[in-house]
Amino acid sequence: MDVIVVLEWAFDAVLGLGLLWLAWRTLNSPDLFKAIVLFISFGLLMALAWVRLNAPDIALAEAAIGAGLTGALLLAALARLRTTTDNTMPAQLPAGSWFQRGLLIVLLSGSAAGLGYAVWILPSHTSGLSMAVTANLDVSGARNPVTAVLLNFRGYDTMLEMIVLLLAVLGIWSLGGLPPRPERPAVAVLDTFSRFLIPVFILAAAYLLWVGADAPGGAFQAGSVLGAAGVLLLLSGWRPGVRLMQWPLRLALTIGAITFIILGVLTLLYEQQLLAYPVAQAGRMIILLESLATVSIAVTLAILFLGESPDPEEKK
Amino acid sequence: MSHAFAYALVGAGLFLLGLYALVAYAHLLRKILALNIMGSGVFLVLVALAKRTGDAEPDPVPHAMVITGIVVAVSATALALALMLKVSGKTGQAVLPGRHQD
Amino acid sequence: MNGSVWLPLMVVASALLPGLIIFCLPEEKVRTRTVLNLAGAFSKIILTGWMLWGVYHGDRYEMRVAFLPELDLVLRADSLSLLFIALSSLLWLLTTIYAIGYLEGSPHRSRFFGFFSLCVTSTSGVALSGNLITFLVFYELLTLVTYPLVVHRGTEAARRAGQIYLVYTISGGTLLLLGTVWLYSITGTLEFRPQGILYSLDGAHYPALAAIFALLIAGLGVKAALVPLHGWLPEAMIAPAPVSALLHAVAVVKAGAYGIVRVVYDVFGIDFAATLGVTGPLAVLAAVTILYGSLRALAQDNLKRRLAYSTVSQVSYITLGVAIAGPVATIGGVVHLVHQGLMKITLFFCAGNLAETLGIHKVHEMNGAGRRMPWTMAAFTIGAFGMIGVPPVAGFVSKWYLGLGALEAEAHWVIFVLVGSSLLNAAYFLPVLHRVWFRDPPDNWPIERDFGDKETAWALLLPPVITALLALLAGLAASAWFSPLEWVKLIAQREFYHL
Amino acid sequence: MTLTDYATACLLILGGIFFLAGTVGLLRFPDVYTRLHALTKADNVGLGFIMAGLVLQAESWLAAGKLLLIWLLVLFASASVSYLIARRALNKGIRIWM
Amino acid sequence: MEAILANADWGVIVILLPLTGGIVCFLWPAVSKTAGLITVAAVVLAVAGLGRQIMEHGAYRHTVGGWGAPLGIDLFADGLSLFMLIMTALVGLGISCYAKSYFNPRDAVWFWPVWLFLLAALNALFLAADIFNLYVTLELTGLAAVTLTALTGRIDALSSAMRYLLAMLAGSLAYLLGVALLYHDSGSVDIATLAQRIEPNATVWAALGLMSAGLALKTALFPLSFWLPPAHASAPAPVSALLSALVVKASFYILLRLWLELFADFAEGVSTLLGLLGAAAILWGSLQALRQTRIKLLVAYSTVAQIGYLFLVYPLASASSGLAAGIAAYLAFSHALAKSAMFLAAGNLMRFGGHDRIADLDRAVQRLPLTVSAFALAGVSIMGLPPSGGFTGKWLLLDAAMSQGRWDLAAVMIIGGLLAAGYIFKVLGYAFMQAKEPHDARAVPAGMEWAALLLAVGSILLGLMASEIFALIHPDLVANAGGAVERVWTA
Repeated sequence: MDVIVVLEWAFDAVLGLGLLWLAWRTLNSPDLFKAIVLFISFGLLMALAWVRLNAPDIALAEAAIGAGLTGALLLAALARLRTTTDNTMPAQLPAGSWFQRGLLIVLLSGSAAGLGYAVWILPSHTSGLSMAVTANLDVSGARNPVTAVLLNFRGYDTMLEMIVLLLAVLGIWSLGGLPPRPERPAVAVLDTFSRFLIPVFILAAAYLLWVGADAPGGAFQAGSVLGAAGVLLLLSGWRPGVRLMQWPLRLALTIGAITFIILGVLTLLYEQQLLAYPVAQAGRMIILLESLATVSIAVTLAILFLGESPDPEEKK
Repeated sequence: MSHAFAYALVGAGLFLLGLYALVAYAHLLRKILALNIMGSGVFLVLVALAKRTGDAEPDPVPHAMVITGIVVAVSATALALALMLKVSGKTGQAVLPGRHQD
Repeated sequence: MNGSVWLPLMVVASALLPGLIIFCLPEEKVRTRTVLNLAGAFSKIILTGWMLWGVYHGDRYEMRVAFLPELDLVLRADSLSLLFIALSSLLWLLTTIYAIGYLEGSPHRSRFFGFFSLCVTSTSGVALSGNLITFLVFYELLTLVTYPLVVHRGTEAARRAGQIYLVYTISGGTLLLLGTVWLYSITGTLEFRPQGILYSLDGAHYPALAAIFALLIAGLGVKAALVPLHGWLPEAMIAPAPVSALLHAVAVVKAGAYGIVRVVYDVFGIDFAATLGVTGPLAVLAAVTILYGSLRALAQDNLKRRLAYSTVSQVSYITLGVAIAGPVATIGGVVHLVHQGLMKITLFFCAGNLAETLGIHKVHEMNGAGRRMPWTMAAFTIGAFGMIGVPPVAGFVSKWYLGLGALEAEAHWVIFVLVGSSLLNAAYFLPVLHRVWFRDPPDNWPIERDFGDKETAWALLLPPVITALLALLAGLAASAWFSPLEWVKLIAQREFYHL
Repeated sequence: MTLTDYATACLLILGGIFFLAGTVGLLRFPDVYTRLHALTKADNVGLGFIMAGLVLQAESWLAAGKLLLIWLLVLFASASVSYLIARRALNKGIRIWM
Repeated sequence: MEAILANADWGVIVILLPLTGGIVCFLWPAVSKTAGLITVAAVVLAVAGLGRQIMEHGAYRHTVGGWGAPLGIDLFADGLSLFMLIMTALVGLGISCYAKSYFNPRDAVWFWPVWLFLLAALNALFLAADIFNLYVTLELTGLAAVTLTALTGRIDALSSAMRYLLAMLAGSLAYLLGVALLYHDSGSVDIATLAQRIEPNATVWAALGLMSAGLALKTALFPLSFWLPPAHASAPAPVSALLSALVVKASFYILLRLWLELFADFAEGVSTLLGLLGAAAILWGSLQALRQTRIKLLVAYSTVAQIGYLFLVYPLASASSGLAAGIAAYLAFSHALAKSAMFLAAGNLMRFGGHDRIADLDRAVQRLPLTVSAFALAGVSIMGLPPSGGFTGKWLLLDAAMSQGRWDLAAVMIIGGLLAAGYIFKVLGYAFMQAKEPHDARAVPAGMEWAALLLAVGSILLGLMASEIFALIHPDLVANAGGAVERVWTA
């Protein structure tokens, strides 16, 4: 047993220090491309940390969104950035004088000590709200506690979350969309690769969605896997048709939020409480919400990656 | 289960590291990276300390919060990257013109 | 009872409503605007007369509206406020007539008359304020609505003058605010009451109260043009003549002086103020202002500037009378509120006539003006004699009571101030009168506008003649029951003998 | 520990060695093509050994099947991606180390 | 009908309405202007309904999902929240009427949905009783605000939106870290529950510091105000109005709420610091405003200064926190009305002359009298001259400062008022003058002039309604955690 404990500690120590080291290298490496690659590795290590912390739901979300999609977004942005900026300026240009940076370091070191102490004195054993969650899990309509919190106990947060996603799209579109990414010649292998992988992605998303009620997984994870499928499609050169970019796209982007609102109004009318599902229907409602939210999340993520405005005239 | 605390401390460290880079580096892409790392640090604190339940399953509420937070982070990152590209498209540089910190 | 609540409000509204309607009128609706102006002015006179009658017979007019938590806006008509209201209603009517003539054909008259009416509104509010917060509200309002009048011409010089005006008045208002809040934090009330609101306070507060007195007087002293806070007044001369008339005789300067009277009588109480030892310094300040203003007036060649410095000097008679702290001196000071108004407005109307008709702005250009404009210059002469204190013009009555009051209060040095100032007044007015009547006119005037066989337009001539006659009448019939003097005696009785 | 456990341990250690070798190669090899070679060794063979080790411990056929699927997926993905990387490197004109 | 109106759950409706409206605008861009205006008007009515319920039955609480805090999320509104909701609805309506004529069709398509989402976020924020839910609403507010800032696509707007976004995200993350610490210290994110459990220890102090710093950054408290002037100056006029009037108030409200319910008892040192920074903000912001040569930057720096006034309530709150909250809310409302009117007026002047250089206003008084009146009336409130909301607020603040012998704060307020008069009249003085080279002017739609004027008149009238308003924010209606649960009322 002791060996295991020591190994666990060693693993945690390596992981923790690795995280800090990777973060530092990400922020400090002179080459931006390297920085992004390091950031993606950082994300994968974070996923590992989530697993160590018994948070498989987050590990899935982190791997798919935190490392995967954010990484793709960053790389795509870098590629576009290189077409617009002059490369003469060093990417590492520090802001502010050395004195200011020194002052900052002193300040932050002080904060670090304070923050560390603040964390350290917390009681070493507490259950938070887990008792309350467990007690109400049976009537929540989901057996995975995280899903129960996300879609039921704190479903209102998730409803607003759908609007956050929508706002990101609105923000990018209102800027007139992004310049198209530099064209690359089509690659046969990539094409085949996508053709094979996309059904797998869809299958995986469906599985994550379905299993989410009982085990790690759910709308956000499924949505991000589906979104990744979309990204892959876009990478291999596929573009949605103009007609698809209008109404169907807008509907897909909002369907999650719309479902939340409709369910909200219905529950308000029949249960007098916003998003209070009747116990008998709770499971079904959660599945409905999750499936439609998955569609919105997936489409939103793919659109964020595409970054182009739906209106052809908008491309300045 | 005090390795929960160790992870929480790492999280605090990541937050401050990101904050330092956010202020100290001018390049916008680096600032965006810094924000993401700050976010990861905060998430780590939230989730690590949720594991102080002894042998029982960790507290699921912070887990749900972090999933929410990750989605916010990716949305904000996408918007920030788009803005950065627009700024650099107009100025040819991915830094903020004229620091208004005076 | 029902009428008594609304009357003070109606007095304020009688100027406010025409003003607001005039803002909305298009520029070319001259007739409508004139009718509105005159209707407002006449209705105000009628309402004032009604209230005078009532107050004389012991009625109370008071209106209260909730304003701040535990602080009301109060409009109340007592004998002092009616004195000021009566003056302002009368002079508003005359100034309006004058302004209609003066601004004929010039641009932006809607704006001008709108703000003009608002200016009178604020003055009425100042006059009718029943507590310090209400006073403060209307006092600041007065600052705001006179600014557009000062910068009315829209030139760079006007903008500068406006800026100077604001620097002084807004700083003054701020000091007043500070004093008011401080007072409120000590007393918890700001009502104007005979004998003041402070006599029951603990002695520990006395230093603070003295400081508050200084703040309030400094705040009010800016508008009352007490030295060294008078700097804005000569600069504001850039404004059109009716505005100067209004600023000097009715609204701004008077609001300051009136405020000093209120603060000394109804906030501190004259007895308490004397106990506190703040009246002496105030009297000295007033005396200094009187002499300084006169000295500066001597050196001015610009006629309106000379009159402005004269105002600095004359308004402080009011403060002096109040600060001497005796019933007789009070009569002299408070009655000067009316007398100075009548005389100074006459002088400004005449200065405006000279500028408008002959293009005269400087004293040295006035040679022989009496022959060209005999009526105007006759009115000017009456006003100037009044300022010097020549009997039987109203100014003499004021100085007489001030002198008596000083003797009664055994403040003998005041006599020297009065004599000195009268000599100085003579020294800066008599040479002007000599030029006007005994020197030959130049071959041609700077500008000459033709009014047929009249010396100038009716609307320009009538107001100064009327005000000159009124100034004469106030002196001649000083003991008649309708005279300002009698009314002021009533006020003094109520303050000093607690009637 | 049973015989399967020993077998698992051996397979895992073997897989670990491949990963280690692959990582060393990734860090030490001179150019992108050779590094890719090292990486694919780790992914394909190393992961294969580890999967094999884990399959021995699987509680059901279903779980074993899933593990196998994961391996196949990774094989496929790493093959495609290595190809894409190498191709891009060639297009960019990165010379092969000789 | 009467019964339905009386029993409808208006608190939820004021959140759902603009959400729905925003989605409608997104799905059918062609009708976005109409849908937007109808939605905002409906929100005003719904807030009125909520107000009536709160006046009759006391504080409002809605347990979302029926779980109840701390497991679920509660919505909660007392007099203070209601007051902020009223502010948002009324000012929002005024700005919407303005925006109707302001935007070209290309921008309108984006403005309306984002503005409605912003409105939903603000309403949700003022109704939130849960610090994590507040984080989500804060993020929504921030993203919407940044999007609106960048709407013109001009370079200054883009770079200030970028800076704004970075500041917003950093602030949110600091706040979220504070939330994390509080949750792990006390096991709840519900404010009322936290209030019962919270005890001053290092963790709570760290949370307090992080949350205050994050929120101060979002509220642009000096010296964290670097992002505000460029953002507010470069955004389109109605957006500047929204940002200055409402968005900065949102994070301020959270700070105030946390302070009232959680931190006031033990964190006096921090409140002194906040007051000090507020005082510095007044002086620095006013001086900067005085230096500006462009109207919009001047007005933006004025916002920095006016935010300072809001923070002066913290050091004065020790005597009576209920009253201090009332004063802060009142100041926030009067600033919202006045500052929105000013930005809208500035927008009119820009539309009219094609620029916002103060020295070239060129007889705007005659040519654009309603707009200049709006600017002047709003200016009266900003300067704190009577009668206006600004005056009443400043009076109350001065009274509190003097009663507690805080001469330093009183002096700062007085100086701030004088400087404000300086920069307001700087604009007005030039508005009377003729420019050296008169330039042609473009027509300004009447609706835009009237919207600005009505908001400005509102800022004046507010000064005459102080007693009614303080009855609304009366301490009985302001919840303090212990008693909050007893006054729970649901439809």
